[in-house]
Amino acid sequence: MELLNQITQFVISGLATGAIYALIGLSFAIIFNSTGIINFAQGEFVMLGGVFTIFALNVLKLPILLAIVVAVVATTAVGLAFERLAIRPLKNATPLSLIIITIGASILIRGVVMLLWGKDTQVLPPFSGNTPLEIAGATLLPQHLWIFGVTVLVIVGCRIFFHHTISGKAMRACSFNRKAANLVGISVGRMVLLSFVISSALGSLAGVIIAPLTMTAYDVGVMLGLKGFCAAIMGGMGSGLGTVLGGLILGTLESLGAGLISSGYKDAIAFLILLLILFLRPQGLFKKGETERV
Amino acid sequence: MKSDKLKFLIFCLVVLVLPLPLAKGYLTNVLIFVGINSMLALGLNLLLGYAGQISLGQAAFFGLGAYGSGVLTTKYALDPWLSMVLVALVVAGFAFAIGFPVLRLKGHYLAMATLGVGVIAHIAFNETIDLTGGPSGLSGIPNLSIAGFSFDSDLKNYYLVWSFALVVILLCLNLVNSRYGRGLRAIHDSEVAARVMGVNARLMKVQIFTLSAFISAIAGSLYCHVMTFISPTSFGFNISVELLTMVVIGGLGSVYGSILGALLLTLLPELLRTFQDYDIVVYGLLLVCMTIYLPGGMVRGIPALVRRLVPARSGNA
Amino acid sequence: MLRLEGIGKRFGGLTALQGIEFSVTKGSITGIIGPNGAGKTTLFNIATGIYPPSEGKVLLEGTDISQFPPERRARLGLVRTFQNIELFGKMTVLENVMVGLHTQSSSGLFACSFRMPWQMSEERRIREKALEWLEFAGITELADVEAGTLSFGKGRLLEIARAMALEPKLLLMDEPAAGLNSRETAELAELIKRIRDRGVTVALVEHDMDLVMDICDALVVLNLGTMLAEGTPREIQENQAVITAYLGEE
Amino acid sequence: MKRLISAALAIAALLSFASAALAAAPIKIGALFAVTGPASFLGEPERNAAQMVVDEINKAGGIKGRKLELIVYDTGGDATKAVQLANKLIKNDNVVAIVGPSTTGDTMAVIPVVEKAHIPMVSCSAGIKITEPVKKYVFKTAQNDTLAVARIYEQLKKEHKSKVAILTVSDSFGSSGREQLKGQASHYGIEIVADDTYGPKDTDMTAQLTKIRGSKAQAVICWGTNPGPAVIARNAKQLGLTLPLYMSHGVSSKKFIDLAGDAAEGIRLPSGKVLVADLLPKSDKQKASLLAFVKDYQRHYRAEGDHFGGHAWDAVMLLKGAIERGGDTPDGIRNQLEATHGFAGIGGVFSYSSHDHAGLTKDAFVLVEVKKKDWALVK
Repeated sequence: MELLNQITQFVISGLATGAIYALIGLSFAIIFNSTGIINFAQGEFVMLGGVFTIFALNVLKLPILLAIVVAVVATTAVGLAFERLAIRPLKNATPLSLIIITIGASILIRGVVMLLWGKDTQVLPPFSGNTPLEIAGATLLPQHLWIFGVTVLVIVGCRIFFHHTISGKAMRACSFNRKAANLVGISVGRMVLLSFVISSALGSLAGVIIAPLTMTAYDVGVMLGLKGFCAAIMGGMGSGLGTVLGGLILGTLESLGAGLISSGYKDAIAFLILLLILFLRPQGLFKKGETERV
Repeated sequence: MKSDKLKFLIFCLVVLVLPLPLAKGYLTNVLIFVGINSMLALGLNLLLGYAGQISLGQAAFFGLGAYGSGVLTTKYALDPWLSMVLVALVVAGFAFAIGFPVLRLKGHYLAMATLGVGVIAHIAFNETIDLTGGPSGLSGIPNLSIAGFSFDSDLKNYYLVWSFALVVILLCLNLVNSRYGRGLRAIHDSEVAARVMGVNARLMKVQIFTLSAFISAIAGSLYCHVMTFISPTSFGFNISVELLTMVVIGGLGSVYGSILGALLLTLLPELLRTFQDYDIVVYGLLLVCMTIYLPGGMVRGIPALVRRLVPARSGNA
Repeated sequence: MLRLEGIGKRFGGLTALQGIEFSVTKGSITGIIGPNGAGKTTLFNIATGIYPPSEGKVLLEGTDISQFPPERRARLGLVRTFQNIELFGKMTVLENVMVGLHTQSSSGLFACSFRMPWQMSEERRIREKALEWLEFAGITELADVEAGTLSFGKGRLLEIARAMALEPKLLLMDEPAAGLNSRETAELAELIKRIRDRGVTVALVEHDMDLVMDICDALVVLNLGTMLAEGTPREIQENQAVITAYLGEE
Repeated sequence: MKRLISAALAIAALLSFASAALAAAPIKIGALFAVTGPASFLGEPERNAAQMVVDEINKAGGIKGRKLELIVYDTGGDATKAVQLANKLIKNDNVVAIVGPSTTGDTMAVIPVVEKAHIPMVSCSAGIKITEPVKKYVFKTAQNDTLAVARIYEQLKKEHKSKVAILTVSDSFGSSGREQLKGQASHYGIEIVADDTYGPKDTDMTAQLTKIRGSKAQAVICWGTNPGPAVIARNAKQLGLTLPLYMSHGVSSKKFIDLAGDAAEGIRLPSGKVLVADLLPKSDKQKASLLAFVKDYQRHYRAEGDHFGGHAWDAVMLLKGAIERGGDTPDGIRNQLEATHGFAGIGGVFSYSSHDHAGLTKDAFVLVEVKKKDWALVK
């Protein structure tokens, strides 16, 4: 009985952490899907969301809601600048040069934030209190519900955007075939820019809603970005829901691994499973196999 | 052909006399690490610059080499030279085994998989406390010695490390200008065409991955005997990224480029010290700007830049 | 020489090829023609092992090679060129051909890094051979040019020289005349004949009907992933089904 | 290109200025701190405090009329860099002594260098390996983890609690704490019933705490530095964990209370006395030093001086004392450092000897508890 109770708590905690990974994973997938770029600076957008909110709240003394809006807008501006200054000038971009340039940008963003706001960890007050909620013998914080809620909203939003709006369809077209999309009059450059805008906005939103739980500092982006990337890869880098499931599975595995096997090796367990997935199903867990055309 | 040999001889000469003017200065010490980093960068360059396969987990092989030698010589009192060979072979065997599934992946999947290998290795260094000393590190590793002659000063270690590095450089130069090297570059340019030309791409990728791991492990062994202390922070993800940066900044697919990259990045903190806290920003900026403006790296970029500037100037005059 | 038996290929739900069955006779030049989307390039990709067939067999001189990877087929003498020429762009023209001699040489990782004496002499032999093949294709003067900077026509010649360096038994050419002007096409026709005269069997996919009719001994016509007809150029020209499906449109 | 040249010229000019300033021949002390990187929570206050105390000394006329010059390098918490920079300090800058490094890893890496060069070093890191066995030229100011662990175990013994769960961070700070917690348990009759770890960047520790809740533990001891312990405090509150929660001296600063919020209430930890300087009785030998340090730090950096900064403050002050007594040669400084007796600093009252280069007793720590968002002494 005791063990069962524990396992419920592991799973619930894991799902809550997994939802964070899922949200970050989605922002990875959006850029990848319309540009083929893996943005290693994605974690930095998450960090910026939290840091900007705290700045707006504590220094500019804005009310929390306005602070969040300011943070998301500011991060989006950074994302836009990033695309303009680093991605666009890149001629004959190879996957390798893109990986390197986004790694460079992530170091740069981290460094600037460190200089401006210092190295201390900062905390954001929770949106709706700290009283734990009990579910099936396990406990959650109200903030977790915010995370679940926003994740669901984002999935629905993405679905609507990518399947029912012109811009969304155009972005999908770019992901299938850039040349063809260009031929039918879609401006690929605009779509790349748009994808960076959406993805940085999404990343910062994730950063804002998790900051009350995880706290934030200039260097939180690295690990969160890595985990989000894992989630996206597990989900096959594409399908919105796949990435979400990937995130939830990753979170649950980590939590179960830490609780039942060894807390020291929990990240190793997560990465080992990731490797197995890559070896056995490189197309992700939830995608049908495809043959590459030459 | 002749000029290649001459270049290498000149390079050897430079390496030989470089510490003389520096005498007892600390730069000799920095140059030891330039040597180690050169080997690591070269190992990665074979994989990345020649065969076109990315690895974000090189620090794992470096760390395995260092910890392998460190643990064998301190806990089991094995002969350092014997353990160096043993460890390098085991690490190469390990790379060969994981190479087949890992190198079937491409692009960012490959990046992720190699990164995963790096993360797992790093966690293992941290957690196997009885063996590695865990996060507080492993100390008391002996210096290398030959027949009673101990490599216990910076100058001695400099010549030790660089003789290894020069051998590695020579072998790499030979390799890339041969049938094998052409095969690798062919895989890089077009894997499909290479395979249709009868190049066994899968096997060659795994072989070069193995060689790269072997070189990294040797570098790791040297590192642990030079430092006499190792801790997991020296073998983390950031080190893999730093190695990647060396290769890219120096020039992908250029042996001397890797050495230039290693030299630059090892000295960079020295040069950036004037910027104090700003060094991390400068570092990031450099990486971004290099990728945009000098995609061929320093070895190709600087001559091109000079060519562009020189006629422009003579035009003005 | 090459025999295809009941080849079929599906991509997901899409059937690209079905029931393809024909042989390429030793010493001949066989043309494979058909409208766009007929599945000609897919057929080549299956023949050379870029991807496996969903059903059917590929036989080379009686050996079933359906499951062999491309590099193994290349060693058996089955070589191809590509529609959008696939050169090793960052290597020189000479080096490209030297890669073609990969199967004719054997020095491995160790021999190459330690510069064993036999490796050095093999390297010399490779270089000489490669120069011979450049001469064969008439591009000797381009030997030290980076392949990525070549014009389309010269690139095509290089690709052929590189393929010939493997000394293939069977050379598959995917639209060799695409993108060439009429003078270059005429030179190409001569080159292909010279290749046949060296005892290499040739199969080519081509849209240029004049070229096909000029050099081919036998033709296979594909349409929408199935075989439409097979025969000599003359027979095909008179085949009613082919005329309606394909030639009629021209 | 032109800009590059002018930048180079500017740097060259700067360098020549610097060398001109050397003509006044101040006493050069080197410092290695992890100002950036994962251990910057140590390195930054240490650098600040060291710079501050050197400035204060110089303002007061230096040591015997000679100014001190502090040359600070950032190791970034990377052992390789630490070794390079130690070499640079010794061979290029010709320092007579070194303060730091901040982390045990960096210190262990640098030890062979200073031992070979015969340069005294006063490390600011806590690892017990640094001074056990005693190395001729190596001293340290940070309290051994042993002492902090002893403080906690004594309290538990007093309360007749014998079963504890430990939760430590998987970096050098945590693993050193873990080693001590396990090593000393039997001595105090304490049994460790759960032994878990967490990663320095982890954001959720409910899994570990759930496991601990299921164990028979009567108290939880967590060993880590911000922000991990704050997350643990919050997670414990979320899970309704009612066991007494002990933290390490790694979080003994106001920052921890800010981060953990309400969840910090009732948490106990061993701390250097700096945290509760104004609460100390007048008889406390350290009180004067502590108050001076807190006041100076507040004035210089508008921030709360913590005991990490205190390690560097102590290190510089110990060197100052040694130089005053024994001159400015490395060996003279070393010998006088070893002769230090009863120096009341921030971390405690230091008395070095030829068989003890750590110099502190467990009196260096007091047990404090968070009450109403502030620290209170546990009597």
